[in-house]
Amino acid sequence: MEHTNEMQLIFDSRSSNESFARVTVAAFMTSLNPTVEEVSDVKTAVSEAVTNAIIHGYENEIHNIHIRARTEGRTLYLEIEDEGKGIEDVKQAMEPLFTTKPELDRSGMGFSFMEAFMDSLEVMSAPGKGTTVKMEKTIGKGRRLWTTQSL
Amino acid sequence: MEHTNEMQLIFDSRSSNESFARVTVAAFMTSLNPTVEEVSDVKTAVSEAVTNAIIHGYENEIHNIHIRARTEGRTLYLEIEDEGKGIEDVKQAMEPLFTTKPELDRSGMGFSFMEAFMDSLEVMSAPGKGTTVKMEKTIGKGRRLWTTQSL
Amino acid sequence: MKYQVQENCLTVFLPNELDHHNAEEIRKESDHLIEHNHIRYVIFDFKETNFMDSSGIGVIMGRYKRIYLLGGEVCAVHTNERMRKILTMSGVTKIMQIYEEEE
Amino acid sequence: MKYQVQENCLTVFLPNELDHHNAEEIRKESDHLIEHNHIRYVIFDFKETNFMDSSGIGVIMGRYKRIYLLGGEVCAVHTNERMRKILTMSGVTKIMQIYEEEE
Ligand SMILES: Nc1ncnc2c1ncn2[C@@H]1O[C@H](COP(=O)(O)OP(=O)(O)O)[C@@H](O)[C@H]1O
Ligand SMILES: Nc1ncnc2c1ncn2[C@@H]1O[C@H](COP(=O)(O)OP(=O)(O)O)[C@@H](O)[C@H]1O
Repeated sequence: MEHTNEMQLIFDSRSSNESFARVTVAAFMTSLNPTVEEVSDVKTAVSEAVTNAIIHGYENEIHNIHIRARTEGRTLYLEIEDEGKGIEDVKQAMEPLFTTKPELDRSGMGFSFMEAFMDSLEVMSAPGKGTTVKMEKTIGKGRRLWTTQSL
Repeated sequence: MEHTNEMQLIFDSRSSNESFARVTVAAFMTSLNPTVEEVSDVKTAVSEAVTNAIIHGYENEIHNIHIRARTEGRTLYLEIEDEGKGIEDVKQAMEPLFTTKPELDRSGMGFSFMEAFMDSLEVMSAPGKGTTVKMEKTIGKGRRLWTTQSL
Repeated sequence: MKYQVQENCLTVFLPNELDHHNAEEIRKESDHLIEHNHIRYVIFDFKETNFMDSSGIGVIMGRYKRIYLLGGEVCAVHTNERMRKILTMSGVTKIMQIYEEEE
Repeated sequence: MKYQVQENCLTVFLPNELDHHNAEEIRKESDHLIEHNHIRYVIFDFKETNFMDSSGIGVIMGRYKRIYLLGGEVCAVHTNERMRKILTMSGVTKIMQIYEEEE
């Protein structure tokens, strides 16, 4: 049986909470002994998903954002959820450079960054129902030592 | 209308999560511009309440601990809750040096530390129902500059 | 000091963490400075910056579009390895020179 | 190195954060060392320690009780201002000397 650890964080969709969300997830994953690089990868992905909830999901109204995090073995499982506007066409939204808010200088690279920095990305969304982003990242990949330590 | 910010954290009652809880609350309160001393005060109080939930409330079984935090004006409001064993006699439990687990080297100073480091402490508990600790701390007390900045 | 104007050149000293929260302010303030000081060159100084997400890329792209129309250029200085990785990944290095120095 | 035994003296190098999680381990390991090495003096070295809650006080009190019965003493070194405040508040300074040095 693998050791698991879980947490859930609910917070106001204020842009000042973007860094709070990053720090919290980073603190939660320390038990996996990540490198600085791996922590930065996860912080970037969290930042992207939380920012999207704030500006696209809730369009700057203040509502709840949910983060569920779990570690199991060497893997971090993350879910970031809003109950906001939702996405009409998820496939299109995930295309690099696609953005519905170019006037706010959005680069359309949020989902691309999540994909690049995490091992897997899944987006569940329905218009009017909100959006849930599920991500996974296995820590210590390629570092041989870990394979034995984590058994 | 004063600016408020809220968060709620739910996590497993593992001793390794004590530092995670401290870091999360510390990160949440940064918007109040606290001194290092004030952050340490809050971290100590959080550590005491979370530790109590783990060893007294749940007696080392793994269940959920809830932290609710809110900032309003210059004040941090904290609630730390377990659904564990509860306390028979809250008044006695809060007496300095009183402990029901001397064999675990408990000092009986948990509640005294919470009282010393926070501005207010309220303990609600019933046997079999669990325990909720409510605390408040106003940041920047005695620092004159703050009075005007925070209006 | 977060901004510095020298002749037609604006240096933007980026914060420790460049996310959406900070990006909003940088966007507004630097556009104001660009407009009022006949700016043609924008230097993004990453000396203090350890974190950036795609909102940071948005800020750079937005300033580039504006400055490009005026016939100018943008560039980045004092980038660490992580920042260079993110700038490269995003493709922004195709339109912006990164000046490295020995440390 | 987290522990050092010299003759009948044990030095415990405390961690960065001394909470219940760490206290458990220190309690077990130092009691083991005390028993097997005829220890009479325990030095708690706070050089690396920036955080302590009442679990830390419990560890000190527990070691004190054990060592006192054996006719020994406990003391603290390299405490910063915060640690001295907490040690004083808890009353543990009545039974334990704190050695300060100029920095
Ligand atoms: N949480 C969300 N709620 C609603 N729409 C979203 C959400 N996240 C992303 N989107 C939509 O997907 C598009 C692409 O997102 P992304 O790749 O992060 O780029 P950007 O944030 O720069 O627009 C957004 O412009 C938006 O239309
Ligand atoms: N969350 C809790 N659930 C059940 N009992 C508790 C809880 N918190 C405190 N207590 C009781 O109150 C006593 C005093 O608590 P405290 O002052 O923190 O000292 P200590 O943790 O060192 O025992 C504990 O020994 C325990 O019996």
